Amino acid sequence: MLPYVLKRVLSAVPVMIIVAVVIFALLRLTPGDPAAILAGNDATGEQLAQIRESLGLDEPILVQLATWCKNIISGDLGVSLLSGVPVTKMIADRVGPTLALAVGTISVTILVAIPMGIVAAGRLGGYLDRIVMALSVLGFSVPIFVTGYVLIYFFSLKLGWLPVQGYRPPSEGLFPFLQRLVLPVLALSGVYIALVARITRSSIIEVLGEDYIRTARAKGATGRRILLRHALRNAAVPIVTIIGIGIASLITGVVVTESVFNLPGLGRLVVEAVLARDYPVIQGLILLFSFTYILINLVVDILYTVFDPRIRY
Amino acid sequence: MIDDAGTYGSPVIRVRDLTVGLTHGDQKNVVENVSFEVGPGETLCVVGESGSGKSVTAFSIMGLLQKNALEPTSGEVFLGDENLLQARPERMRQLRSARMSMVFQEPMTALNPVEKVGKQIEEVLLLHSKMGAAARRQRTLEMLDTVHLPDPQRIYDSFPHQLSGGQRQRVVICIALILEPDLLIADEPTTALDVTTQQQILTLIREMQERQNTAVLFITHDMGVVADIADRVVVMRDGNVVEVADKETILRSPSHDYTRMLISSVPSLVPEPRQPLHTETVLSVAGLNKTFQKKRFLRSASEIQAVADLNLTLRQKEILGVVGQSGSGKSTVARCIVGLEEPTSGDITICGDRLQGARSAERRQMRRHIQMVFQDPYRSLNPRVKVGRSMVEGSTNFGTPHDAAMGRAEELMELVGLSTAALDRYPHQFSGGQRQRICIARALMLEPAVLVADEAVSALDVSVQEQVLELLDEIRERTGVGILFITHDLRVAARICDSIFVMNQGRIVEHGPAEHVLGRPEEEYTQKLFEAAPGRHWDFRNFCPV
Amino acid sequence: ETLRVVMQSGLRITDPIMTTAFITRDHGYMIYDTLLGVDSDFNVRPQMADWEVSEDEKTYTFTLRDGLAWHDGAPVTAEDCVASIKRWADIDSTAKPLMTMVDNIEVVDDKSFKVQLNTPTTLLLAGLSKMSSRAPFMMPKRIAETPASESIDEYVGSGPFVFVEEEFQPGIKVAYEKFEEYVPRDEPPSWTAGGKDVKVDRVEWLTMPDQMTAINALQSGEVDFIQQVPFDLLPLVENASDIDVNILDPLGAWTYFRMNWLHSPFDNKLVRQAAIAAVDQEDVMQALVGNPEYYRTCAAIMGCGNVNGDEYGKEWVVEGQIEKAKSLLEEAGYDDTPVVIMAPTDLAMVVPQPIVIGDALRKAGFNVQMKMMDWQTLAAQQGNQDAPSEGGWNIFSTYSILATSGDPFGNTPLSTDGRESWAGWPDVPEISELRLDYAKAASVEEQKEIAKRIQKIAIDEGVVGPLGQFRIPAAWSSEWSGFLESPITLFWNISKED
Amino acid sequence: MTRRGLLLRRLRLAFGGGPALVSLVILTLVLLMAVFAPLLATADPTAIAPADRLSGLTIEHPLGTDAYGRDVYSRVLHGARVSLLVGAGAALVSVAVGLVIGVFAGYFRALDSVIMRTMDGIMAIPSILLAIALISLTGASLLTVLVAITIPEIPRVVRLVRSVILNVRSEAYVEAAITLGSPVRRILLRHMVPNTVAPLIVQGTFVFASAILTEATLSFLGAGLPTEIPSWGNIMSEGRSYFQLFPGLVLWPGLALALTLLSVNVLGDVLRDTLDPKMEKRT
Ligand SMILES: Nc1ncnc2c1ncn2[C@@H]1O[C@H](COP(=O)(O)OP(=O)(O)OP(=O)(O)O)[C@@H](O)[C@H]1O
Ligand SMILES: Nc1ncnc2c1ncn2[C@@H]1O[C@H](COP(=O)(O)OP(=O)(O)OP(=O)(O)O)[C@@H](O)[C@H]1O
Ligand SMILES: [Mg+2]
Ligand SMILES: [Mg+2]
Repeated sequence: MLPYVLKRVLSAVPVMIIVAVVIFALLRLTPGDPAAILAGNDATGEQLAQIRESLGLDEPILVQLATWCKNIISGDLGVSLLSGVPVTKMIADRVGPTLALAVGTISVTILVAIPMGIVAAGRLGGYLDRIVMALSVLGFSVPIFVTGYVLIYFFSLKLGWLPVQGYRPPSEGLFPFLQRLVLPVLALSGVYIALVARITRSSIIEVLGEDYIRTARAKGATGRRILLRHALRNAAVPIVTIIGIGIASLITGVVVTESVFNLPGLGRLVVEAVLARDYPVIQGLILLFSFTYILINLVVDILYTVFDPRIRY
Repeated sequence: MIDDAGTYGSPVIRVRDLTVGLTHGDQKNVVENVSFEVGPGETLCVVGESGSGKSVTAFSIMGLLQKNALEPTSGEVFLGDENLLQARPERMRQLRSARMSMVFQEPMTALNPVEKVGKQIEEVLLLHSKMGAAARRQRTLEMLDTVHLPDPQRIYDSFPHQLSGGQRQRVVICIALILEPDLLIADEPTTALDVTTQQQILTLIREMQERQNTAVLFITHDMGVVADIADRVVVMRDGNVVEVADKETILRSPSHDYTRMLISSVPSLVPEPRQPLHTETVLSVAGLNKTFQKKRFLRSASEIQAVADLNLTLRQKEILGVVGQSGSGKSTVARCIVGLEEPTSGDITICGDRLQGARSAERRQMRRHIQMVFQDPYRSLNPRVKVGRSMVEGSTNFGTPHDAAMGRAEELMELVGLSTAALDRYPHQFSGGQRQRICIARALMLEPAVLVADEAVSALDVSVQEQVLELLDEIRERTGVGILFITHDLRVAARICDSIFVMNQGRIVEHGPAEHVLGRPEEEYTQKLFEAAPGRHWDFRNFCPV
Repeated sequence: ETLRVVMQSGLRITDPIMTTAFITRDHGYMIYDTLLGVDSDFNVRPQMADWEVSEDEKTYTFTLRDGLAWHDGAPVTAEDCVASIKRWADIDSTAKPLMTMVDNIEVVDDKSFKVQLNTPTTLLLAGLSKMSSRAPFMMPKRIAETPASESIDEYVGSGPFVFVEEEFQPGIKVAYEKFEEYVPRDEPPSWTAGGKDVKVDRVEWLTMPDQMTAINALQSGEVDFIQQVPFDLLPLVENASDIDVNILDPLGAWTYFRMNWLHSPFDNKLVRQAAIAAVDQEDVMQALVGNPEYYRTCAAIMGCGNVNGDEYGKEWVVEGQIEKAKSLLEEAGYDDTPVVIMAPTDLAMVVPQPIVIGDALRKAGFNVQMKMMDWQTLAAQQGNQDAPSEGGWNIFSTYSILATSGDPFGNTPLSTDGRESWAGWPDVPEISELRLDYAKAASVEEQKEIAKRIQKIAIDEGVVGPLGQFRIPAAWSSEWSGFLESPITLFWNISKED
Repeated sequence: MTRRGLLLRRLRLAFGGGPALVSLVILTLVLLMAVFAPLLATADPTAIAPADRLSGLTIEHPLGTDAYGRDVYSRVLHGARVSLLVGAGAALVSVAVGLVIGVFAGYFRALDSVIMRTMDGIMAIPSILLAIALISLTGASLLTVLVAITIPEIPRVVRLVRSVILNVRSEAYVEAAITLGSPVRRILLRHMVPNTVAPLIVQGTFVFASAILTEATLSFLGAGLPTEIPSWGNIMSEGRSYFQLFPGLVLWPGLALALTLLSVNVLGDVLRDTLDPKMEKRT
């Protein structure tokens, strides 16, 4: 196992290099000049050139790339072009809300979607199946921002149960932290609940056709036991896969959720940084994302071995 | 109808006029008016061609018919004095495993792959008894010991994929028998296993049966097995019972034509004497080695020597049999020869041209002289492509115009006994035997000098098997093709081969003319193989013991 | 007491001299102070310093008032101020013409310094009291010595609030604490002049990417003040009993569109006039604002309501005159050259203009191509002098606040030095000359006269197409009072009622 | 029963049951709506009339007007065109490109790890970043949005195709084709690629749905389609500030979107249940 993990982590390096270079190229190709943003409306060409020089943006792209890579190796992600705050600090400041949102969403998804999928598969073709599937499909049919507005309108404005927006770190008390997390998590989980419930259902249905399920029935096991003990664990691999992909593709949803609920997270930071052409911040973030993505894949692959003893690395 | 159940006490299971139909559609019933009974300690074998309703009957008894597809429409099934067709699902669950249990055909898939086998056996105890955890474990370990599994502790903690096929089947038997049920249904429990393992499993079932006085309903298509273990036999065809009688009657003097045909199709273990051939050599293999490497990170790769130092020559018109246990390397030899696998070392010469060292374009040209028929008739034709197009694919690859190729395809279809109209149909519109004939015809399209047939008849029932074997025999006479015939079935080998190579662990242990190898095996391995062949005391063709 | 505020955009750039971003300017007014201020009658008033002017109007002596201190405790000295002025003068657009008239700036003693001019000009006081966008904020000398092309990295001012650096999250949140040692002037507050008397302990600026969230948060009491309520959302707060909605910026902003003089078809005066004629200000204002309470149409480049606001050309600048536009186009021999309109997608205040312009131009017979992009791309593209067919542009639209548009220097579109000037690059030497005359004009009347001439030339030449004026209301919880009317959002004088 | 017959019967079964049939009807209606939008629309969906803004429901404007005074009904109709186009475009392109790359990765083992690592890399780039970058490069258009949505979907298709190809590599009929001397092209096209069709149809419906949603999300973030090109996504995101006052601006396109996606998803499920041979065995 350990050598495998090592190997995977090593093979992450080329991926991250690819991503870094692609992003670097993409960013430098896009028009938009952080110097112009910094200088504001009435700056002269000469002033812009000076600013570019002081930011190091006047160097050839390859030199910039090399400098950046060199700094990365020594653990330095640079500073924001606009605010001068170190990128590591910016990320550290804003990783909390995103992490909370992501973890919350995944937990809620798992807690809700898997039972939904199991129930639907167990009642294949029945009313419960139809209702559960219709619900989960609905979750897949409404944009997150609409869900978000509706939730705020009812739970915060009409009922006054929950705050509209904002984030409190857990260090300031668990209750305020959770209170502000409920709605964003609900809004964001909709899509994933839909996805995971459907995959759970279809994987379980698939497993239910396997020979060992017949063996279990021949043993006299109840339908419930067959679903929970035999089918679910065998269906775990595709479910875990889809959850993994879900986490990896969470980011667009996170951006919207963070905007609607004003969570100061990484999702917003990406958009802000891209719109402001704050190159070091974008690059730092993408590096973080690709690393996270690789990590998630690794965790997923390791989970495979937990759920399926046949898989060994 | 003969009712000798008396000798075994009152029947454990009585099936009366059982009819099973499809839930949807108005096709004819899958099983119709089937009746039989099995007494305690008795073994009733159910035989019949594939699709004749054997499994459906078994599933009806267990209440495991696929919902929404099949349902019993009339008749009754009594376990003791309880009508199972009327029992509530609740009750059926209680009865399963406790009073009746079933062993399935595929040991590879019958066990839950993600749970330790010990736990899977224990589950039965958990569901049907009030034993404590320790007692359950104890009982399970005992049971593992009873079925002669080595080191029960280790097996208990193993996952199915860590066990061999035979071991897995024993685990399944443990599950079926741990509660000492009155009835054991075994649906082709040994078909997937090689002969030696098969024999062990059969012995085991017999042993358990004697100990627990179980009634055994044994489904098989292997007449050899019937000859070895049956007390009475049910012959089924097309969902109907053709004949029920005790074993002796069935084997010696079957009253029904179908039974007679079925039994006489079973090839004899004793090869007919054949003239030695002195034709040209079409294929020679010298010093063939094939090792598979499992790459492992940061550790030395582990190697499997699948074929070691193998030499053989095949002459024109010759049928050369390769036999051996499962995993002995037969398929690997075949795949190396046809070029699906690259040998680690060794020379393969086809019609005098050395394959090794040739450039890839030349190789492709040489390869057309050597064609292959695969084991599984259902999977070796692309289901999405019409038979005709499959047939001409090879020829057109080598530049024959489409029309000319079609002409040849039509000839070959006639040769293998199919109408030319078949060319315009899809594979699923043919039976397994017909498909295998199509595959043979396809292989002949390129007019090969060598035909490699890897278990080409293993998936077919005896009657169909016989037809295909006859076809092969005829073809080699007519076209002079040399056939490398791979099988694990000694009867088939004896029926058709001129000479036999016996393989064990990648090596040839014995070879020579069929009469010699099968008649007077010299090597211990061959003898063991021979002894394990079921029903070897019976000469089916002549309806009498050997 | 903490005042929680939703600002229009997020503070990211913290150097108010380097950038012209409004949010950074507002930030500047929190932690820095200015030498001079402007009151609501547009009079220049002393703030940190008072001044004396010599007989020949060429020597100004500024003297710092007592009690001024930096947030780090050091006293404010004349040296600090001179350094700050120099840094500002290095980069600011008003300062540029001014500096041609300045011979030198020298420190007299700790408390005073002298500015020596070569010609008398009003620009010196106008510049030093400049409210926006680059107000000359005073910083300690060591910070002010940072080159103007580099961001400062230490935030020490002498203003009424102290920047809480540890809590600063760019784009998310800025916290300010009351600077206890700050001594406000005695006069009542009036715009950037008068006493900056802070009555809260702390002000927190939050940024909400979605305006709807801000309104919701104000309704549920999670924030106290919204700097700018989007017009769309006004009805949500207007009728709420516990929320006050009011216009704090009495001048507001004006929006306009700019044509690219370098390339066809807008290298032709008639075509420019046609475009200006085609667009109907009422349409633009309806789409942008909706409620007439908050907008007015106006043809004056220097702002209706401003001293210099002359409305020459009203009949065709304000009203959409498609027929006139068509005949102008015909006269010009417009050959269907595509007109590329850059349209932003993400900044609510400038999204509707290009859409209405595009619609009007199409009706007038222009061949219109909309090019949608995010605002930052647009801002960067502005400077692109390439032909529209090669990635350049023909039209874009933006807005400026009226407080700084009232004179030909602060008014960005009125720079007309061809390729040297601001995006659009109009080449009208007459206006450039008139601007210099304006700087040297002796009286307000004379200035007004010059402004009038500039207005006429600018409209006739099609330097800029005014689209109307609007004022953006702010909203706050009724518990709070003391919000000051001013073109810049100011946070002193505010307190919570009991 | 024959293979085809079975398939047909299963399809009939699936559509005999209500939801699938209803979905099919809805989807057909939406499709008709899209195709005949110019005929059905009562006004030019881009013609602005600021004086008429936010009119509420009137005879002239059955679903009211938006903030520019454009007719919401006509916009929603035309929005169907664009949204369906975005969905179908993303689905088709990602499937087509993913298929080619996936086949290469699956068949030519030497390329596998290079391709798959690159795909991993692409997967790590969020579509919002791509969208904004592309928009700054070329201006917002249907094409930029399509590309931004499609590229991140490609790696998922590649993975799927690759796994199918890896599976059929060892099918007997593929090996048979090899021994018959078939060239690689024929082996791929005739024997391997057809196996990817069923899973790709399912994946395609999934991409279709998620592309339409992503387009809405991009519009929300200001990186979507220009407002000149009405799509359900940008109608909703433009109308969202009137969510409490004129809910129709979000409601109508939202309803159309939800119904369409609901139908597509249901159909996707039905297709999967019907086409996936593994589903045959379910008990
Ligand atoms: N779930 C099902 N749905 C429809 N038809 C079925 C189903 N299961 C079995 N059948 C049909 O019932 C008939 C009998 O099948 P059964 O499995 O009992 O045959 P068998 O005698 O066990 O054959 P084999 O020796 O191949 O196992 C076949 O024609 C088969 O096609
Ligand atoms: N691709 C492969 N990779 C690794 N090991 C393999 C591979 N193919 C075959 N082997 C191993 O080589 C040995 C010989 O296998 P082969 O399939 O030739 O046996 P066989 O005699 O055909 O058996 P069977 O009768 O079960 O078909 C076995 O131990 C098998 O596990
Ligand atoms: Mg069977
Ligand atoms: Mg084999």
